[in-house]
Amino acid sequence: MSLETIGISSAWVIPALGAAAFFFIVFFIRAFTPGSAVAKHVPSLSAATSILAIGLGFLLFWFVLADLLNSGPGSFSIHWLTLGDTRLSWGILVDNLSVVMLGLVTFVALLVQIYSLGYMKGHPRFAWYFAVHSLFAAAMLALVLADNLLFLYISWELVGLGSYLLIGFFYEKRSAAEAAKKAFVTTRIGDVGLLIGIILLFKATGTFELSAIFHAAEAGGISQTTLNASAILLFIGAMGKSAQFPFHVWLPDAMEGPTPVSALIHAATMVAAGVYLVARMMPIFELAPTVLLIVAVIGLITFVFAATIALVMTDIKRVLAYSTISHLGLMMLSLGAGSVAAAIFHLVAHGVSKALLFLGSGSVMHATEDRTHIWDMGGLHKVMPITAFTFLIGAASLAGIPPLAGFFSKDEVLLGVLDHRNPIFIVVALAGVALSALYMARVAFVVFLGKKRNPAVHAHESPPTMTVPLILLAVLAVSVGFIAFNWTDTYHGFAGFLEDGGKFHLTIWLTVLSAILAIAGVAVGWLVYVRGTVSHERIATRFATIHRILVNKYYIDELYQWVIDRVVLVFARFIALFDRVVINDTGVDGSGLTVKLSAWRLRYLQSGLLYTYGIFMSVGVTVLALIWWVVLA
Amino acid sequence: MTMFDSYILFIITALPLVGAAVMLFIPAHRQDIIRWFSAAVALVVMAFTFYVFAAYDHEAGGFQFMRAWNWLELPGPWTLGSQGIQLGLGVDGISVPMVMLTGIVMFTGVLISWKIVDRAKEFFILYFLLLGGVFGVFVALDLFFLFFFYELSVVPMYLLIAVWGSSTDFKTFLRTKEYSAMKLMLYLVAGSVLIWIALVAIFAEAGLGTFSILALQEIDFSRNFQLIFFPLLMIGFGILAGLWPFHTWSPDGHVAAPTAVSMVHAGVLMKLGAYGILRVGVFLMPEGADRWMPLLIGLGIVNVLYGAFSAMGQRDLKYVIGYSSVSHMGLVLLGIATLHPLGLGGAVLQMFSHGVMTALFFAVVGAVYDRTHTRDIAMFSGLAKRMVVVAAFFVVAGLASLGLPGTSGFVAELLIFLGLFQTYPIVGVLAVIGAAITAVYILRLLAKVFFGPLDERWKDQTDASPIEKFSAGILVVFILLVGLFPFPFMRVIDSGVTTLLARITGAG
Amino acid sequence: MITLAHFQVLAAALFAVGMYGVLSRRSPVIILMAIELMLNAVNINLIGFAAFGDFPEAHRTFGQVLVVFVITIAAAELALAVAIILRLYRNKGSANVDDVNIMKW
Amino acid sequence: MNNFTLLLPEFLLAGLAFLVLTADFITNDERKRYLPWLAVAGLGGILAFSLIFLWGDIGSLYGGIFRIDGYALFFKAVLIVIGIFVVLSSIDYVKKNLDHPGEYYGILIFTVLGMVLLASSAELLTAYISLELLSFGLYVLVGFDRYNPKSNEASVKYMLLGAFSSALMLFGISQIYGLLGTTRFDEMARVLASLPELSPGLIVGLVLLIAGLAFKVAAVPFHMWAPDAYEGAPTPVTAYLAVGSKAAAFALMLRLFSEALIPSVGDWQIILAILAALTMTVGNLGALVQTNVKRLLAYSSIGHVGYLLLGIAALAFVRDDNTISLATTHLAANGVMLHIVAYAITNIAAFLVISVVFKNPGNEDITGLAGLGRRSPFLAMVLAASVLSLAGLPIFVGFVSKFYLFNAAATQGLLWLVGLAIFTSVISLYYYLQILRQMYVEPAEDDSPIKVSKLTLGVLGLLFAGMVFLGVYPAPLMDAIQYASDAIAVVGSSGAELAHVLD
Amino acid sequence: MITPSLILFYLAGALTLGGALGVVMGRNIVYAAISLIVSLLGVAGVFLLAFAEFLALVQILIYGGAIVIVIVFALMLTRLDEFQQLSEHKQWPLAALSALAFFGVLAAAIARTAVTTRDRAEVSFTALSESLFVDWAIPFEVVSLVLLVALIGAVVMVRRTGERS
Repeated sequence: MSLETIGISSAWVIPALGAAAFFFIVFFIRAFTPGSAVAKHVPSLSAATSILAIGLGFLLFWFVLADLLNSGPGSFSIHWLTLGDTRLSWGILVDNLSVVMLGLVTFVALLVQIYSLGYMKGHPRFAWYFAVHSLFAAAMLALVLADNLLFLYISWELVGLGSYLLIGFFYEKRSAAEAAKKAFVTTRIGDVGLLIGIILLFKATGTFELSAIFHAAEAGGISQTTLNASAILLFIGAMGKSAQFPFHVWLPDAMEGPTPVSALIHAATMVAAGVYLVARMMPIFELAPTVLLIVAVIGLITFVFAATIALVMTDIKRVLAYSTISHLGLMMLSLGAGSVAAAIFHLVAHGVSKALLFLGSGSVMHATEDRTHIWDMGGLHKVMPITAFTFLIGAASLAGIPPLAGFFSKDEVLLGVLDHRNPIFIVVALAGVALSALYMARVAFVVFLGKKRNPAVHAHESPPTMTVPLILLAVLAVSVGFIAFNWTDTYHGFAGFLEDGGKFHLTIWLTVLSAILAIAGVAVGWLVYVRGTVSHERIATRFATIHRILVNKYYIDELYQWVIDRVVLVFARFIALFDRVVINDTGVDGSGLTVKLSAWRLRYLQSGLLYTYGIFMSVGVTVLALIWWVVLA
Repeated sequence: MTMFDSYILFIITALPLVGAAVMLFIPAHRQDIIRWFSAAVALVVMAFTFYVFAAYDHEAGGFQFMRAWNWLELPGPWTLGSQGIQLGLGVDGISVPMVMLTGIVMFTGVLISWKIVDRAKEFFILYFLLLGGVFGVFVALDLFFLFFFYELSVVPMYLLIAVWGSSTDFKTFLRTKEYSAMKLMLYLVAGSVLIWIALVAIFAEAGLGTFSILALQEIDFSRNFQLIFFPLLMIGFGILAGLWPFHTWSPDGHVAAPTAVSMVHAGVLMKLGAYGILRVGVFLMPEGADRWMPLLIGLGIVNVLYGAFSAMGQRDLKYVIGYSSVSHMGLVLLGIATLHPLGLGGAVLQMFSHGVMTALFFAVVGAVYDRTHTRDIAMFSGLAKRMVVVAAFFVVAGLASLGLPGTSGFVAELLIFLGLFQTYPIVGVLAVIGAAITAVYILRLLAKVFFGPLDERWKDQTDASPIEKFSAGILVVFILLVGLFPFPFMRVIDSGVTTLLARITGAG
Repeated sequence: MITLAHFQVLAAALFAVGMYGVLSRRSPVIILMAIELMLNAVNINLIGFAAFGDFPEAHRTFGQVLVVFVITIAAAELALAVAIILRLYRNKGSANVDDVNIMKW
Repeated sequence: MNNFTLLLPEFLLAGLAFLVLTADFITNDERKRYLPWLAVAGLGGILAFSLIFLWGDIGSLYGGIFRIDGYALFFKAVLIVIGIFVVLSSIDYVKKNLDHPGEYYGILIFTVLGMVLLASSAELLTAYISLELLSFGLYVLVGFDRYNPKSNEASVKYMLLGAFSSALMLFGISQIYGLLGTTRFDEMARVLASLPELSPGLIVGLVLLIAGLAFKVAAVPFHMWAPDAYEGAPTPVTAYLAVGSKAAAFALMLRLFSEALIPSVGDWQIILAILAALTMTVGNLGALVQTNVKRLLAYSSIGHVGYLLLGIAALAFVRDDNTISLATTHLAANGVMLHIVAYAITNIAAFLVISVVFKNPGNEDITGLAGLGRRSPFLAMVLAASVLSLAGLPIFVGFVSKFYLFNAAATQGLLWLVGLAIFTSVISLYYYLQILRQMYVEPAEDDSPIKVSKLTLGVLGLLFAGMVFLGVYPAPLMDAIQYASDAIAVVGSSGAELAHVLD
Repeated sequence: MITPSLILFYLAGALTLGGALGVVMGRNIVYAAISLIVSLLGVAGVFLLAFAEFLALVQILIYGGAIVIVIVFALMLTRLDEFQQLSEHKQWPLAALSALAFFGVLAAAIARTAVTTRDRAEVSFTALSESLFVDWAIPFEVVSLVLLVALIGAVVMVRRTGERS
């Protein structure tokens, strides 16, 4: 195969490599159980396999991109199963949208894996970690490449599986096991909706093929009810995966996994899936405007809601987690406003920045013996300058400080909202912008600036396997925003790349306003957390109620826990008890007992006395004769 | 068709029975011989079932590998009395996967039972009898023999459970193995009461003087007859398939049974019920089936949800699996009840999938129980630390059970859902939700039992033995194989389902 | 004039009386006697039919033949029964059907 | 002219009985252990002789009161084989528990003769006398354990009630004689066919006749002697009682109902169906609460009588317009015969195991079986096979016979009764499984292995093999049964044609 | 129409039934035995009225002779006083009721059944014996075996050999 022929048609290789790496590690490399000569090489071999696979994938991405630019989108599929007249297939579709995701995923995954080399060093399940990592990445890649909903759903679920295994990687920790379960179950509830939505579309069109479905939808082949229903159901699926309110609860807990995993999940894989799904299915959503409005509303709620919580979290990873939720809300808001390009743009910008932040926080944890409480830290910029600097860049990007990536992408989103949605949306969104700048400033300043707070912490800079990815991501976080502009004649900006005729434009007042708000947010952060002009403790005591609500995350976890403990489990126990007491002991054993009791009664007729027997005989004869005579006469 | 082909079904059915007979003459203290002999027989049988699967011509479809021996003439004025009762064997696209499933579970079950020391000889004899019966049902093309083998598969159950089983004893809840064995036995035979009545009624109504399914399928039974007798078959076979509210034998029985028997029973025997509904009910009385399916839909969805919630409410590890079988068999029943190619195909695949998966479940739970001697979920924590492989197997089984893509469970459930949405969309929604509930209790179990900090009590536990790994590995391979490449399975199933549905459209 | 009905009613009455005896008495010997009465009722019935029945000769004769057999059987039955009752009496020291009830239920 | 050579087997049987009695008289105690073998050899010889000599012979004596045909031959063979097995299974038991072996075996052979005569009778008086020969022998045999109060009590009850029932039956016969003018089966059928309807007197007569037969086979409500007699009798006699007398009585009933009473089937079918329903229900419910194994099997055998009565009730199909179809009578007759054989094999095996396991006669509590699976795997296996066969589960002969029988009944339109029958056999499974449970699950108090004589081993092995072989391949037996049922006039001739005549 | 034979019949019938009632109701076993003889003689009388002289003779000989003697012997072999106070058991009303019901059914059946009859005719002694020994030879042979079995059985039952304490 010459290099020229490598292109879209071989895009399937990218996820396949990851899957192959998974199986290879699990079934071949790990088979060298302790004792064999190669046993001690198992970790390094596994890591090498995994990184090689994803690295090759990243390499292939460039070929695919080149091919796409040359010859436009393409797809192809293989037959999976036939039943009756129904043919189901597996297939991939490479278009501009998927290629963006492809690049993002392979890139972030590659960096995270390299980073993990240092971060996970010496863990007994090192090999397993890389295996699952490969699987996770492969699933996500398959998801973005899927050309039909069935395949998409399959990958979607496998992403869920990967997240389950990765979040629960430290399964000896009860909290990790619980978090993994929570993530899987919560997203699975969304998946119910997704699956039903997909099946509804299948029922209406008889196919899972995206293009065919879109075609049918545009041709009016699907009733409006079905469209609305399936759109909302698809969105429920997306809400689960993308941690939209009220399905967001799993994401903060997912911090229980290794930090690089969080980076991967938050930046490019799992949570991006929901956004990607809605983006991918936009032709359907556009035909269901009501649903699109719902998407916007949910996105907005999530955006602000999560930002408020992020303000008070004291765990560095939790702050980042709520920030992720918040930004995912922003992306949904953008999608709800119909601007796919802005959403994906923000996805990329946020992905890069958030990966950077997580890897940075991982670096901090690595340096501080896995501490995550921000008030334990402080003044770290002195001992770990690279980490601190890159982290600040990432934070600034997400805070929306120009000219970093986050600024451009957020601006794009706001513009979309302004154009397509009620002014209320933009007002609330702008408040959210200020909030996100504030909490980003808070976490960055508290951790890295100021003075050392906990004498027990002896931090040090991390090894190069960790810092190099940080630097790379920082560079991107600075630069990636500029892909928004149309630099050449053929490249009409990111919007143009994603949507035919899509154009990047500016509305100056909004841009300026959002920049001001962002900077104001950072400034307030500076005043409160660095200069100490205003005591954050006093604010907390002044607004104690609000603070308590925020710290307790609006009690939503408690509500869910209550529902599960007091409603679902109680109901389940009731059913179990019902089964035993009513169905089994009463219904089944009862009828058995009835038979047995009647047998007990009956046995006393057999009195053992001769004349009883005789009387029965004579009465029997008489009765038989009467029956015969009377009944038959 | 070669000579060998025409005898292969007979050989598959007869080998376990002959094996049981041969074992009668092996001295009981030579347990090593008994084990290796059993394993060898099971391996050969499994190989033959693979051959049947591979050699089945899915393009031609219909019944293949057929052979019939006249067994008993029935005197009377009928046209086919000289055929009377025939030992007629043959498989179609529906039974082929079932035969293979039985072969797989049989072999793995023998391996899992390697450790049985107490009266091993009797155990394997009864075990083989059981499997001979199961094979017989799947390959019989004569109602008498179908029933014969059906009952045969019930016969050894009582002893297998009551002698080698284990009782459940919590402070508030006691189920002795004797009770469970008795209930299981009586229930299954009670189911066969209805079946039996329906069978003789079919014989009498047809007036052909034969029990041959091939001959009977030519008869158009009157509508009234079908309406009256189809429910008998549906409930009768349904009992074996765990149909709500006649399901309570199943969790109790599975829990009390020894590991291999649970595997066979939940894995294969429950399928006999669903298979019977298809082969006898739907096949011979398509019109009745068409009319009565709403009831089955109703009961089936109750099965799914009720079984799932019951599973969630259990304290005993094995009971969770037992109730999950009830839930999953509900999906099979739903698939059947759709009478739609997708749903039916899904149901058949789900039968296979659930068979393999639940066998794996019971193998794993058995491995845990063998080591810890308790099944109280509250007693466990963090077992994965000591039993990585066992935990991994449990994860695979659990994922298959909650219908994760890449496992067989997904393909099957998906097809059932697709079929359901074509026919009963609301039920489809409920069924999908039921599948999601599965995720809840399976993951809860996983998190509680295998994950978390290791309980001090179990710090000396050992992981799966090589033989356990091997047998469970076989099951895992099939779970993944079907999940990833359902194509070769589905084309066989498709050929069977198509023929079956042609009868319904023809009748209705 | 004597008719068949006379014989029949007499037979029925005797049979019923015998039946009452079997069912009501506690002494096995009296029960045996009552059974003899029942058999005699049968004989009266048979003789009645043989005498009045509108049968061919051979069949009428058969009625009487039957009676011979019944008498014979009755005798044999009585002999055996008395022996068994004696055995009962010797084993238990009494012979009373009320007491013959170790096996029941 | 009467061909008396056809009666040779009967003469030989009587001769054998005399021979055994005489041998007992003249030999010393030491030699008496050869008596049963003399009986077995004699019975075997007679069996062989009958099969060779009478094969294919069809004849009747005295204008049809006594038949020598395939049906009779079949039952002759079955009954003599039953006799042989009962003698064989008595040997150890008699030696240990009973005195007067000569009389025991002599009377036993007389009862075999009685049974054989029953199968050949085609006339009520002959049948009655044969029945009495059988019954008298059984009265004695039941009480043969003379100093065992249970045996004695059983004998008293059986005897007195037997005499009562025979009085009832005789009254019935007298009514039939008086109102039909004949007691010969073929003539009865002719007269019945010519009657527009049954007169009340005749109905009473038939009911009494049926009651007498029902008493012999222990059908409800004439069954109450049976549990007591079964429990009290020496165990081999119990087996004989359960198997032999029932087989013979059904041999008679089958011939009686199909040859003599078939024209009025529309009348008695429902009566028999009621009897059958009562019998199977009461029998199986009764067994449910028993703790004495023999008593349990007694009730179970009552249940089986219900199934056999079901087969008799299903001899003809009464159409809605009251015409009678005999098209599938064959099936029902075959079913009854098959079930008789199946039931016989199974029960003899079960009772033989019980007679070996329980050392003290009179105390056969079910817990005595505990741990039998370890104490003697072979005995346990045979008993397990027996009860499973009785419950009607494959691969044992009980499954085939039940299926065949119930199928026949369903074909004759008695589906409701078949449903009940199948349902009661589920109930029966419960108590059969209790036996299995005792043997395999419960631990034994006394764990010592049970010594089983070679003779018992051989007999049980033979019976077990028979149970399984006939359960898997009943075709040879069915051929014989077919041959037998062909000999019954109504059944054997082309059914459809006869139905036309009878319409 | 009342004829002498009818009067005789009523006489014989009364004797029969009266004796029978004496048997089933008497309190004394010896009286019961005597009542039985009376009843059996009455039956013999009825036989005579049906022109069955031979059977009447047989009746008197066998019943009046053999059977009653056996019973008396039986009474003598056991202690008589054991039997003297014998009465009905507590369920006698049930017994009476069922016997009465049966009689009712029988009587109703007799009343509702039309039988074609003809004049009384006697059966010749020759015909009887010929029939007995020629046509009914087989039952005749068999009944002798029945007697034999009864005899042997009776002997076995009453023999005292091997008596256990």
